[in-house]
Amino acid sequence: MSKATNREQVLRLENITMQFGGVVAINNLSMEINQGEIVALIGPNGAGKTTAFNCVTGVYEPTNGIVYFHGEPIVVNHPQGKMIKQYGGINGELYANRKPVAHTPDRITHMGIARTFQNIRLFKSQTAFENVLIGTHLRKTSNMFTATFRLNAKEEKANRKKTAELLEIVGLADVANELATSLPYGKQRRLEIARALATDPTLLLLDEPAAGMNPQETDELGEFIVDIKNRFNLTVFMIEHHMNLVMDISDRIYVLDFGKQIAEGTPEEIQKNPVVIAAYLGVDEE
Amino acid sequence: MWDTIFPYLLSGVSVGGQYALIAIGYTMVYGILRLINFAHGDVFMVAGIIMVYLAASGLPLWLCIPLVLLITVAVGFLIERAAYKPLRSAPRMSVMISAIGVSYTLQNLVLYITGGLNKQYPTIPWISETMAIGAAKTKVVTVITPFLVIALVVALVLLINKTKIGMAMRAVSKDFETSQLMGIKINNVISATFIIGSFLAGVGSILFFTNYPTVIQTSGAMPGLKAFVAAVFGGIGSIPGAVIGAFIIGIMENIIKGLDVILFKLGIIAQPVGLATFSDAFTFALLIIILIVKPTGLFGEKVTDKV
Amino acid sequence: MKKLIALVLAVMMLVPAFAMAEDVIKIGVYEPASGSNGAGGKQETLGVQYANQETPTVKIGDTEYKVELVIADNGSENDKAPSAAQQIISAGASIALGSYGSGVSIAGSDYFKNANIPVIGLTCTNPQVTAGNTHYFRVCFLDPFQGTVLANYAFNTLGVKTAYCLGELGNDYDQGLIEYFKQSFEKLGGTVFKEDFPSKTQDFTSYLSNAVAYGAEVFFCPVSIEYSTLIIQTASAQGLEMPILGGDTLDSNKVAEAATGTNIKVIITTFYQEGANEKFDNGFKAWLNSDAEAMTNNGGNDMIAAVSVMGYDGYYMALEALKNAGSTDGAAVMAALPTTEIDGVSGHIKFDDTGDAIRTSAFVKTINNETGAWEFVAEQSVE
Amino acid sequence: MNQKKSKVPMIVTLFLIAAIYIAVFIAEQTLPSTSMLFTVLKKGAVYALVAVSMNLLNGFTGIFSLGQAGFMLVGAYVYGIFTIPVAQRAAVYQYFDGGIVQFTVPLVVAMILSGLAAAFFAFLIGLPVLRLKSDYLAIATLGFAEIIRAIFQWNGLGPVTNGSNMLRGFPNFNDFNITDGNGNVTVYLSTLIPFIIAGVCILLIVLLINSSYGRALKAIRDDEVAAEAMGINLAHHKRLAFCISSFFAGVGGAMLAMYQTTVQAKSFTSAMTYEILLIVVIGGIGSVTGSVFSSFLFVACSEWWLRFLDEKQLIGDFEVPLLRTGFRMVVFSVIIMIVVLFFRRGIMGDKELPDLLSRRAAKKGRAVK
Repeated sequence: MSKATNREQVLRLENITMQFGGVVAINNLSMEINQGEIVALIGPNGAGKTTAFNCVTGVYEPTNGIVYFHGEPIVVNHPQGKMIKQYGGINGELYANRKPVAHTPDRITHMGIARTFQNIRLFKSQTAFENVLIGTHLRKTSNMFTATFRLNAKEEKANRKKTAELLEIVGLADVANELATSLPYGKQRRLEIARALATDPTLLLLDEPAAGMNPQETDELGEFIVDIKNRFNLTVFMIEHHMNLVMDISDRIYVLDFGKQIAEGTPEEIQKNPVVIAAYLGVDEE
Repeated sequence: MWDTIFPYLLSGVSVGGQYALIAIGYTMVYGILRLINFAHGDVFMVAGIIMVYLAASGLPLWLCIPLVLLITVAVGFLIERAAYKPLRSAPRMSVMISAIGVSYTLQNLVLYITGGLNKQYPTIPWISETMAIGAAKTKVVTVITPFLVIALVVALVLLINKTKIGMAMRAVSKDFETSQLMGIKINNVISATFIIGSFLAGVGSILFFTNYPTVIQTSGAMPGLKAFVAAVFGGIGSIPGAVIGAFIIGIMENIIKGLDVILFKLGIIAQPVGLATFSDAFTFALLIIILIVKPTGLFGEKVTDKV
Repeated sequence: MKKLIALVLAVMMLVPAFAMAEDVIKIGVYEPASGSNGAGGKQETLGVQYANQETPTVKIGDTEYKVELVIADNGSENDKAPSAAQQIISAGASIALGSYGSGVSIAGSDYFKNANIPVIGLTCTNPQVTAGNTHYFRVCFLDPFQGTVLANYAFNTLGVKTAYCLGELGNDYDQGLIEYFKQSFEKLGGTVFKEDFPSKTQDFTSYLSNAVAYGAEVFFCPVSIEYSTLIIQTASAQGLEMPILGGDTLDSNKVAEAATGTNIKVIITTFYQEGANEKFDNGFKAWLNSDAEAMTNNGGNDMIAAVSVMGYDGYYMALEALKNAGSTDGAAVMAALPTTEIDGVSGHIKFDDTGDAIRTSAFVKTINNETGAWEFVAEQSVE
Repeated sequence: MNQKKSKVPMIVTLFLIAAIYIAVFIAEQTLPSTSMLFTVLKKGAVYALVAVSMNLLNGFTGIFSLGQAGFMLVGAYVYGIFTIPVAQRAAVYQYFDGGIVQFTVPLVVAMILSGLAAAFFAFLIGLPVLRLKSDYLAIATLGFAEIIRAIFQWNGLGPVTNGSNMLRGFPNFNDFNITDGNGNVTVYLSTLIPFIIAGVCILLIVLLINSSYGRALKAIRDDEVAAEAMGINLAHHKRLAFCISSFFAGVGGAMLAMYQTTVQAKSFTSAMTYEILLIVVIGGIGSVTGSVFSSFLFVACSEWWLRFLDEKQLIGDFEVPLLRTGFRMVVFSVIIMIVVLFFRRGIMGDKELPDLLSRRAAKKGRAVK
């Protein structure tokens, strides 16, 4: 536990285990992320990184464990029903007396956690502008009738302005009216980030934001992530394979292998960690 | 009481057997293509119409029956090649719409050929004869249907478990893309599925129309839908499930038709209250209940979507 | 390409509107040619067509008009009725005939009314067809009458006390006739059990089992030809012992065929019995035998259906009304109809105040299970 | 950063629509009222509304529902039950002693009730059904439509629904015509009014589609997972779309009742739903303009232009082969299959009339390919 302990804790995972049938995808993962940090989650393919994201964002309900967001438990679960017998993780009894808490992904987004996807999931029939505009929908105050009869013109105008600004910030203003899926790969990734920002998050989860980018684009992306973090006062939690990017911008790094956390620390510490080198970097070099 | 209920069970088992033969076609196609083949009920109807015209042309019946099965199989095969194969990479909704389109086309084609009038199904000797079971009288076909169905299902299960094409079918239904990569000729497997499904629908049509001997362009719609419900009820993709589902639906449906009588005999009601109105609707109520309570059906396997 | 389509469409819109020659008068034939009443509708149309080729012209005032039939298929479905009616109306018919089936007649009624075209119902027996309007007439008897005749026959002649009635859901003809049968039968002291089956039913086994279980002694099913043939065949397979009673819809060679070679006794009431008018019988048969298409539409043999007779009489009634009106205008024909009378094949036809033909008797017929022919049983009237 | 669209295409579109309404009005006053044109226009207007309501679900929200006929049935019955003049009820409900509803409500109120009743049914059905995935949802909604049909046919409800028998005698389109004292029509409105009703309803749907909610629905269609991650409540929005679509299907049902002048449960079969679905497909899934256009095209072809295919045609002495009852529907089916297989985007794809008129759309269209 290093430099950031004095800051407010934004996200904390406590003993998260995710088991699909007999397969334990994440095994007793605990981690914390503090206000203003950029934290990276790394690990070989199939280590359970995206599953961890899905547990936080409500796509999956973890088999066991708690997720706190700004101190509030947003996910609580313990093995139930058939899973009690099948359970392959540890600490299964820890939360047995706590009432399970589960939210749908949209509720989680409401609370202020926004995400992007590993395999870009833009709204394919919509323009870049519309994609971002949809992100503003959840903060609306209008209802269906006022929206239909255009009684929410003021709000709509504000949302459009916000969208335009976001596109400007991510550098996509010139392609605002292009179909999202017709954009080049790098721009699609940026657009996904802009869309996530439109939901007014306090925590941004980025799932391999640099995947498929060349070194130059990756460098630019790094600067961009730091820039938006500062501009919107965000905390960033990202999964990434580009080690240069991870080492450049992360405050801390968690390393996952076969669902288990094998290391945690600053980039320098991780780079020197023999366990990581053996399990991960070594494998990766082949 | 038993004497009252028995006739309904008897016709329920018979009609259930006929639904089962159609349901297998649905369940196999769904297992492999994840497609509700809306036209399958119409293939069943077309088999009936082909029989009508073949018999009318003066061919002897022993020749008509294999010919009907052959042509039905050809129809099923052609439908797949013409209407589903070009859409293999299209969204599922497009394929389903295409299936609805095929159903619409087959019905209109038959409407045109028959001039919109009912056609009398030829009388097939022996199975059309009347026989007595206890107090009830019925056609021979009613009695042989369940046995024939079971025999065909056993043969089919053997085919799927013991032959190469059966193994390929199982592989494709588990994982479409991977089996393609493993060198399985997907199109052949799909064609085989449609051929088997159509063959069974053809057999089903002979049994069904021998019992209820008129054919019209809409004859296939209701049995088709009910057979589909049976397939879902049993757990789509599972052949024994489809058969059991079909028998349950056949029996329940006939019991509902006789429910007024049963209630009347029990002294609960003095006049029919018209519950028979719900004989078709009941099937769908059953469908919705099973989808909500156990979406995978009685014997289905759970499939998880990857995010 | 788009422009071409637009042009073709535009031309098509204009063509059908203006195509009327001076000395042609059109009579609409509003009948089902497909659907569950298709067979009956076709036979009814045959009567009209035969009458039309027998008398293809009519003299109205001093002008000789050629009569042209506008045949529109209402598909036996109430939702297809409006467009069939509209087809006749837009063709400029002065009067229309039809339909087989009371439901479609009612469904199309308002369209003719709004277009000021009178209609002569041929075999639609439900009272609601003519009740409360001035444009609909009919040449056949009504269901209250037919229902009473059937109830009397069942109770008094057959001597049965319990009847099972089966009708199609949503079929006005079935429902109406059963209702009137039920009223009369219960008044006589009998018991009635009534059930309905959904449209497109093919499996009647359970309904037959129901009839037996209720202890019924007669099975009354005034349903369409298609359903009644299925019921008779299923009844035969199940060894049904009670007679099947039906209304005029069962008067068809198809029904007779279904009962041939079985032990099922089928008794019906109808408008006409073959042999009552030899001139018509011979002429009609000769025509059927000379016209292959007509023969097919009659079900493949030259047995005369009562509905064909009604079609024939309806056509002459229409001609007579046109002559009396002295005009081809629908409204004028409508005004002339209440006073029009003819001596038809089915008897003298004259309308009462509601526009219904005054009829006092119906023919009771049964199927000879060996020859497959309809046999005359009795001419029945009410009191 | 300019998001300003050119206003010109929009203005041209509005102008075109206004011109159509004026043309309908003039045609109605000048052409004989028996012309087939008006039948097509009336029925087309009804189908346009129903098709657009189905498109809202299938095209814009990506919910593959096949329950449209059921909701139309509810709408048609509610309209009939509340508007049949009390004096006529004894005749209509002849087997049920005139029924138990012995009052009428004004026409507009009845139409709104039709929509609300359909929406209410949709709400109930939606609770369990909307959780299902694509094809299961389709078959479940189809099943629900059949169940609704059976319920309305049940004689036990006869005093309200008239059992399986016909409802009739309620105000229909012809009652919109203005007549003088002698019953002669002075101003024909029997086509214009259905146009206006359908137009207003479709306008509401278009406004909804282009609002923030409409964008959310389209997002759900494009990617449910991403939409949910953007904070869109799937269950809520799907239910909303389902109920709204059903509301308008109910209103469409009421209009169909007016068009047909009679209502009977047995005609609201799954075949009707399929027909509407095919209209939507031909018009282009996701295009309101397409649905409207193809409704009129479909109705015109089936009721009018292609009718000749069902009758014998002589060219000189040559009898054109194949033409007899049913051929029209065969030709129709073949056309539909061609569209389904080879022109999957339908007439309009997902473009609207203003898009066609603007250059931006051309670019958008190319980008999709």
